[in-house]
Amino acid sequence: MATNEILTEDPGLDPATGEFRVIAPGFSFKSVTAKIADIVLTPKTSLGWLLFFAIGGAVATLVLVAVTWLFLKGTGIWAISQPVAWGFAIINFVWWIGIGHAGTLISAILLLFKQSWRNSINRFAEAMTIFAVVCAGMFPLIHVGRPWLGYWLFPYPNTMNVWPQFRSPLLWDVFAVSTYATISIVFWYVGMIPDFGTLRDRAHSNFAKYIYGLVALGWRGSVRHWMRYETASLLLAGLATPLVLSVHTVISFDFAVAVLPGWHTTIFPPYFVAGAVYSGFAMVLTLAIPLRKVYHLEGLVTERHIDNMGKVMLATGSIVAYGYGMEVFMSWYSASHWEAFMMWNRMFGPMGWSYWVLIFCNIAFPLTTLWVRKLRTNISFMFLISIIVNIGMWFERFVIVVTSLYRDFLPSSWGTYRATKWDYMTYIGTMGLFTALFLLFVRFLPMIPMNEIKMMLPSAKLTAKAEKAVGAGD
Amino acid sequence: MTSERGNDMMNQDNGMTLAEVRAKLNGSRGKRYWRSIDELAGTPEFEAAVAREFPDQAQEWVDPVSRRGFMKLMGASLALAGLAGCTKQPDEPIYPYVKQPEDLLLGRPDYFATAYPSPTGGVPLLVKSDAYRPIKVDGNPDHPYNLGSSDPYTQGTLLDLYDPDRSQHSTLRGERREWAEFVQVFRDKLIASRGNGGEGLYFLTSTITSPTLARQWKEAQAAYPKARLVQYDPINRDAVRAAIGAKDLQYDLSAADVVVSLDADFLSTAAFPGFHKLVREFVARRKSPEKGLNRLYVVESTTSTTGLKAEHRLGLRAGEVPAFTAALARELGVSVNAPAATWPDSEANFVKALAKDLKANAGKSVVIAGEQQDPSVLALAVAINQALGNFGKTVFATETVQPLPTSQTAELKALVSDLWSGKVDWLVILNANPVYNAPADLNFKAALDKAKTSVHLGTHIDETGSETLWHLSGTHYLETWSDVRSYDGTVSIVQPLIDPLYHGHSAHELVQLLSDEPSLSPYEAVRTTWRAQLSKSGEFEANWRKALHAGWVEGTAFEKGTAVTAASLPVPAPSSRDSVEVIFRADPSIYDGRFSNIGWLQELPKPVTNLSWDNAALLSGATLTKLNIEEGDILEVTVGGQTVKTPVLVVPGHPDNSVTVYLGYGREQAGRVGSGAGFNAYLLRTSATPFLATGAKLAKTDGKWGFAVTKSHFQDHRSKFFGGEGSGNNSLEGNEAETRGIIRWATLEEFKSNPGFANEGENHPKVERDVTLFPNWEYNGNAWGMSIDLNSCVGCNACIVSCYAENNIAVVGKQQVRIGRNMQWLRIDTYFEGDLATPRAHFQPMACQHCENAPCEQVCPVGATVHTPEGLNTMVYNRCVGTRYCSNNCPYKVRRYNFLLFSDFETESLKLMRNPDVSVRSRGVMEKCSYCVQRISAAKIEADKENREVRDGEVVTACQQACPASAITFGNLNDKSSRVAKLAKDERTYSVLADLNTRPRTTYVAAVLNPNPELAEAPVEHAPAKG
Amino acid sequence: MAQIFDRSSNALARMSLVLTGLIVIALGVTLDQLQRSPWVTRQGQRPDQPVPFSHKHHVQGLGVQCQYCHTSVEKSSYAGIPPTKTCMNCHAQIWTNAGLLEPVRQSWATGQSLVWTKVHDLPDYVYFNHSIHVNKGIGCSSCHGRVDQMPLMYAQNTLQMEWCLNCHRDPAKNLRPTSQIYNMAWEGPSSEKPVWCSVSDDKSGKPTAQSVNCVTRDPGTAGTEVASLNLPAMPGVKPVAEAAVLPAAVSYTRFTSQRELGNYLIDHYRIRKPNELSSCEVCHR
Amino acid sequence: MPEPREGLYGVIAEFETPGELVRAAKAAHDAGWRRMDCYTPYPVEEAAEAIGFHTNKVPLLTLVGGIMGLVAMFSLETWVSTLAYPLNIGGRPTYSWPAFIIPTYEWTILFAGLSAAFGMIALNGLPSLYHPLFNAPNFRSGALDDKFFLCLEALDPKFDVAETKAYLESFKPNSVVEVEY
Repeated sequence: MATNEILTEDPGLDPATGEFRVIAPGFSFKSVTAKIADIVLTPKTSLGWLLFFAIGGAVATLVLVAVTWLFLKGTGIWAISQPVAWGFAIINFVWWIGIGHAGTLISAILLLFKQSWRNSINRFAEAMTIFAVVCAGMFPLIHVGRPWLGYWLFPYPNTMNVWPQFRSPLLWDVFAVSTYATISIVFWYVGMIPDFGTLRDRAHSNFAKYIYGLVALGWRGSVRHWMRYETASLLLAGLATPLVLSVHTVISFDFAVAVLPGWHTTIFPPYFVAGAVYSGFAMVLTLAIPLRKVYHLEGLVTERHIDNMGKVMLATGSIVAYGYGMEVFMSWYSASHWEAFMMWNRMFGPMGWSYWVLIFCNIAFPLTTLWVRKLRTNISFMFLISIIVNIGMWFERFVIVVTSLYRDFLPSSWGTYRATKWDYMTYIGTMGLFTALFLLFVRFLPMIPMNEIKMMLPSAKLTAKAEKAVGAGD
Repeated sequence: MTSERGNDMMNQDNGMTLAEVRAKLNGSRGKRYWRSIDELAGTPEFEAAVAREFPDQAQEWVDPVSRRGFMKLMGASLALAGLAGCTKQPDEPIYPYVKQPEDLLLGRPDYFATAYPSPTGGVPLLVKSDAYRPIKVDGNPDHPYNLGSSDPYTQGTLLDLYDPDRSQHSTLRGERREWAEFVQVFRDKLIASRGNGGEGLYFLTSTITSPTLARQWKEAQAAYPKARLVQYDPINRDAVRAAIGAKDLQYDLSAADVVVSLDADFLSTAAFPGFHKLVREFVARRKSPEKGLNRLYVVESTTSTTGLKAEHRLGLRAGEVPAFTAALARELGVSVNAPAATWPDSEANFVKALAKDLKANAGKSVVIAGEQQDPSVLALAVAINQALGNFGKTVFATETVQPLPTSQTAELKALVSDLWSGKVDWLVILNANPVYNAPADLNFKAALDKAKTSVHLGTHIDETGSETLWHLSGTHYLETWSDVRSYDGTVSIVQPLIDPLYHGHSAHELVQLLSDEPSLSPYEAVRTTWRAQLSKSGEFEANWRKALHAGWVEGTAFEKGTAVTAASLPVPAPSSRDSVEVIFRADPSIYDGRFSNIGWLQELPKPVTNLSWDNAALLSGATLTKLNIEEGDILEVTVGGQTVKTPVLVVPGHPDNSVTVYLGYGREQAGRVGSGAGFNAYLLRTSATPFLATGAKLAKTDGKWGFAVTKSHFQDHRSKFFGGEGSGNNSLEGNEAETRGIIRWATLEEFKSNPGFANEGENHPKVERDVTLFPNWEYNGNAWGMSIDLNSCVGCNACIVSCYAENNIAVVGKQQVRIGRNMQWLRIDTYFEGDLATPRAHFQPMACQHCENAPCEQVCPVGATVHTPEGLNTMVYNRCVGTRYCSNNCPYKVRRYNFLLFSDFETESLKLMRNPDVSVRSRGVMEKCSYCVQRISAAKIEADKENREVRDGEVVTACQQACPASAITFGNLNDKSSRVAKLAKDERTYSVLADLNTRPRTTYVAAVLNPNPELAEAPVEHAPAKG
Repeated sequence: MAQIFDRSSNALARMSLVLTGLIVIALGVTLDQLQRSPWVTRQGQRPDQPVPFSHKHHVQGLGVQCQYCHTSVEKSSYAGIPPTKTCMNCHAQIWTNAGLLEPVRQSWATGQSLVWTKVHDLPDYVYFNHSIHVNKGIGCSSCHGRVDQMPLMYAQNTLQMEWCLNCHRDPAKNLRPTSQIYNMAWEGPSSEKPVWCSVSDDKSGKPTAQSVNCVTRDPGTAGTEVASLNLPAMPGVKPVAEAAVLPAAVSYTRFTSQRELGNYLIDHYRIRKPNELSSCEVCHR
Repeated sequence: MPEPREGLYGVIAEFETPGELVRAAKAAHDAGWRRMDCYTPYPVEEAAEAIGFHTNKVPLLTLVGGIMGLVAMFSLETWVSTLAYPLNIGGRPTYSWPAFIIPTYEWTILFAGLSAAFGMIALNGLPSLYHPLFNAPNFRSGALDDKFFLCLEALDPKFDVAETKAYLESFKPNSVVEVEY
């Protein structure tokens, strides 16, 4: 039994350590519940929310329009062509999936490492994961030429006696992404069950009571339930950790398994995972910074969180930088003409600009500034850097997908790539979709897990007397 | 560029009736299956500021989704899904014959011999017919002239037959009329003219190739002695007539060790008389370097594949070629009627070395002169050949292939002057389009108005057909009886493969109206012509059937003589090097414009430039720099007061201060495909200077033009640090092709010292079967493979067009080609080597390599592309969901994807043309070369029924069949006696990208060139030394 | 604070969870069955035809041979639908006034085709060849069923890919002697009805399919019953019927099961291996 | 799960702090109570210890699920590629086990994760939308907010309404309430 740990003081709570507090002082069980639940349960919807939701929704309709036109005409409305047969769709797919990774990382890996500061941000990070996976998952489906036959990628008994081809990384994607989406949703939902119970019990309108009651499944806080719940959460975290590592590994296989110079490289799995986390944390920051401001959650999402996320970005960004460096190194060290030409072309070919955008956004700017603690805790600066890294990571995928394809083995079939309005509409539209979904989440679901915050409050500590009573029983 | 007027006029005159008839035939006008009409029709305005690197997208918004509609498309696609969901196939009706023809076996094709009457001589054909629809045109393998080979034009004529824009009925002032009504009017006129001997009766026809038509005309001339016949083709042989009169020259390249071309592009297009035989004999001397090679010198103006194939190519301005020829003649001791010009060292050395080589090979050499050069070049070439003793050995003089040889430009001029002077009562234009292609100075369109009655007979209501009073719907050669001589003189009977699709009538019928038996059918007319010849030995009917079956009439080849007198013609002095000359040439794809509406040919990347859907002012890089313009800029070209606007394209090796323009573009009424493509170069062309104009002015004007060039043109600007030459003057592609071992070649000397050069050295990796992580897959039965001889390939594109026809490949239109979406399964990669000003090029046909370790297959998530037990990389269209991963992972980039709905599922006439053995691919599906799997399967089924193995040569791929150079060999690699297996073992055989271990089934035989050691090569190391 | 949900809601909630699961499973099973159902495949359906032509009457009743109408079945991919003339060969003399035959007479008079509805309709991307099947020992009834017992034509089988593969992966179960191709009642050998086969030694230049001789009566006792396939005349090939008259020299093997016979015929007809027969390009091009 | 029935479900005591709850629960458990439960707004491990709840079966279910996913996918892949329709894919062996690892891995996680989540829900007897405790007037207002409850159930043999109430009162809770079914 870990009774001693409970009695020892949580270092995160000790102002003597000099760390930022994970939670600002002064919160009680009651005030935590009120703070978080009331955002959801207030009958009044703020005008700002409505405005942003309307904007998000309007932008999301771009996807609708673009996809409708896509289904009518075919993938030829995009810029893809003969050498560059993959374009924005795959770039966006990888980008969104990468963003999703931070959520799972925060909720699962940091849970396993007992990083309790994660509690404040894990719920909406998970939500971000799910919505990012929704946006990402759309792309593989719509990017195929005959999307209405997409179900052929699933192994199901059919009259053709034909099965999917399990050597294809795209099929691995199907399994990895669908598993990732399923497990993320389950994890997210399981995490919310007790909070749904709280909302059910605090809701005023019958409708809210009924709906939250249904999804709470009748949760009543029995400690027996809690213990199974904790076990399941830990197990899910334990499963989600290898899963999240595998998902971007598998996505990197889409490229690494191919023969194409610039794709065919073994460094991709670690560098993709690190890149995913890098962009994911950037996106968490992009979301968290305005949210804490708007909903006055500075007490729950403190500078400590921002600082820690900055550190994670510094670490993952360095791995990414190492990846880039290793690519350059290998293109020389391998003495392979393919590699050398690919790297020359990537840097100095007609589309070389994209490489330098990526170097600036992912390496040059963030990795020089994030070392400075002052900047890491500067909210506006961190917001800026989160946007820059998001752009940089998009360009990373652009560089990988496009600049490897447009000049490959046979010089006779070199081509070029220029995105069409449909490409842009689809991409920007998914951002609207993401925003709209996220706003719905913020409005109707508890964005910070109440029970996990309560666990960290000082009042959750047992009194010595009670402890003695339990200890006597052992 | 063109104006909108013609089109508007067509709409006013013919709009209603056209629409009606199309509605009747097609049920609808048909959707715009090749490209948007708005781009095509009247408004050839230049696109604004489009950088070549970033071709913009087609405007899909503008393009309506068409009547097909979303649901219909989805439904069809779901049905394609193979009943995998809850979809049902619609009921399909069967229409059996009422009386089935006795000899028809439905489901199996028949083959009929006929011939394509090309203006330079007939191309004997064996046409594949499915249920009496001709579906594939190929050379007649038994015919001594072409031995089964063909060319892009001939291949393209199939689509011409089924062109939905063909004229569908006869008209009078645009109103629909029947043929009989015309016959009535014409007969009345004839009766009236009988008294005055047919005065005022004029016929204008394209070059007559049919002996029967010539005979019919002679009979008509006898009845109407004052009637006039004028033949005119813009690409004519007036120069030959001027130089040697009514004779033709034939060359026997199989006996020639040294071949010299004086601006004679005899390897690249069928526009050169005798093309098929010349190519065959030329490459036959290049297939076995161990037995020695011939050597080709080319002195040419505009860059052609002939020049790029040559060991030694000298680029001269077209106006300098006569003087150069004179210099050569003088060097060889031929008396020349011209002052000696002074030449720079390089040219002077070239003349010396060439003359020395020719002298050394007297009697074993050939000097071929281009027919679009000054007549003096032809005359001097004859004199040189005579001096070298080549006549009777490698050069022969024969009767001309034209039954009625004339000087066409002069005749046309006379006709126009008669028109203006009001002498022309009736002008009957047969299969010619002078309004479009007559020399600009004659202003034929205005002159035509002077004719009291004008008649046009043709397959299309073209620029001329819409100007004449009468338009008569003509027949395609596959619809009517006729005859034609091949260039060697052998007569082929042109037999129809199908009833006229639109009740057309042929020139034979019209000319026959002038005779005593006006209703004699073309069939009887042709029989009459050859009755005597075919009755020489044996019974006529039997011989006739034999001639039809075999495809030619025995014993009609010309006698090969030596008697020819070259006219003594003055050699024009070259114009000043600073004055700009304009060279006119037939377009390599659409010839003089007659093939404009054939999408296959329009979309064909032209040899050398790789340009499709357009023509351009072709310039040298130095001229471009001098003019301070860029590729794609618009240039105003002014010659003799006429000005056209044309975009600019650089051609490696083009002479400086010289502009080449291809004729045949800028048509206003070609049809949905050809109208509006390119600019009309005829507007610059005068009757005095049909092939070369001097003193042109070039001026840059506003705008940019986006070319559909299928291969990138980037120059190598890399510094030495990044692996480049550092000169900024070499083609990046060329360098990379060399470094990557894509193109491998050696000189004869190098080959002799190291026959295995193709598979040795750092840049020449070879397939190593033992290097593998997993066990090699065994192929025990048939193992299909292909071998392509790079020494033979002349880059003529015949294979590509053949592939179009055989495999139902879609035409996508200029916009789609520009963004890299052309659907050709086979392409000919051109890699330039050396300096941009004096390049050599290598042509490499590239289609699916059928890799044994296919990277594409491994990444397909649904197994839509898999390997068959015989080693084919097979593509199952109906299983494809369209992830395009296979294309990304294909190192050869030979996969083609239906980005949009490229195939035409609606136009009725095109449905008749399709090969029933190949699926028509819908949108969202990947496709690629299948090694003509339908032919393999058919051969296997026949072999299996007879319980035997498939014989070598039984499966012939479409590309192989068309190739005039026999560069492609296909067969079973496991059959050790097969030709392909032997070639696969050849030391020169290599695999492209062998270091990837994809193990392609298609291998290439490395080229070996035979340069003259006296003409120093650029010191480039092509092949590693032995060891 | 009161309960939000009724007492019954617990049972309801759990039941609906179970039900959801069951419905998903049921849906899957339904779809799986639906794609094989006659509604989709049209198996067993008799579409309206211009003339209610009875194969039963013509084949069983009158003994008209299959090839009389389907003339190209041995030579071409397409078996052939008879032209109106074939009908009129007889019906110009008999049943000349039958109302049912009015469309046939109309067609004959006007030259317009009779328009039948396809019963055995493969998708356009499937390339099926009748001749190779018929020449290699697949009988009509293996695919088309007992046509001689069908008053109106219907598809006996689904013609779905799985059905094709079923045989392409194991042709032995359907192979029969080529002499029995048109035998509608062929059921394969059994111990009651054995089959005797022999291979003629004279293989020079002759398709082995023709040198396999199979009989349904013991060749040791009585005269053999032989029907033959009309293969196109080939140089140096004697018609099978002639070869069959010389039974004495050859030794016959007796077969009492389809499996044994199938394997024997696979060897002697040189049927390709299952992996070759089920390779994609065999049917899709 | 017990079916809804008539009568008394039990008696609940509301505490202000987790410490009080744990003390009371421990005492009751020591006193021999077994049909009892604690209700807290967040997991209080000591409370579970106090009422003698030490282990649960969720990990076992997860393991079983994971093994099912692993076996199912790997055998599916092997069967499909080697038996159901063996095809030559780019010259690779039909049994390409390295490629099969990835879907297998994913399905292992998928099945394990679903087993963990649904196993937890099932073992907890959820959904149980109606529960007698919700009848207690103060339960829903506090149990998932800031209050801590101890429930002694009527099914326990030691249960007697008056005595139990008095027993709970001895722990000085905020309140003690009878709960009806």
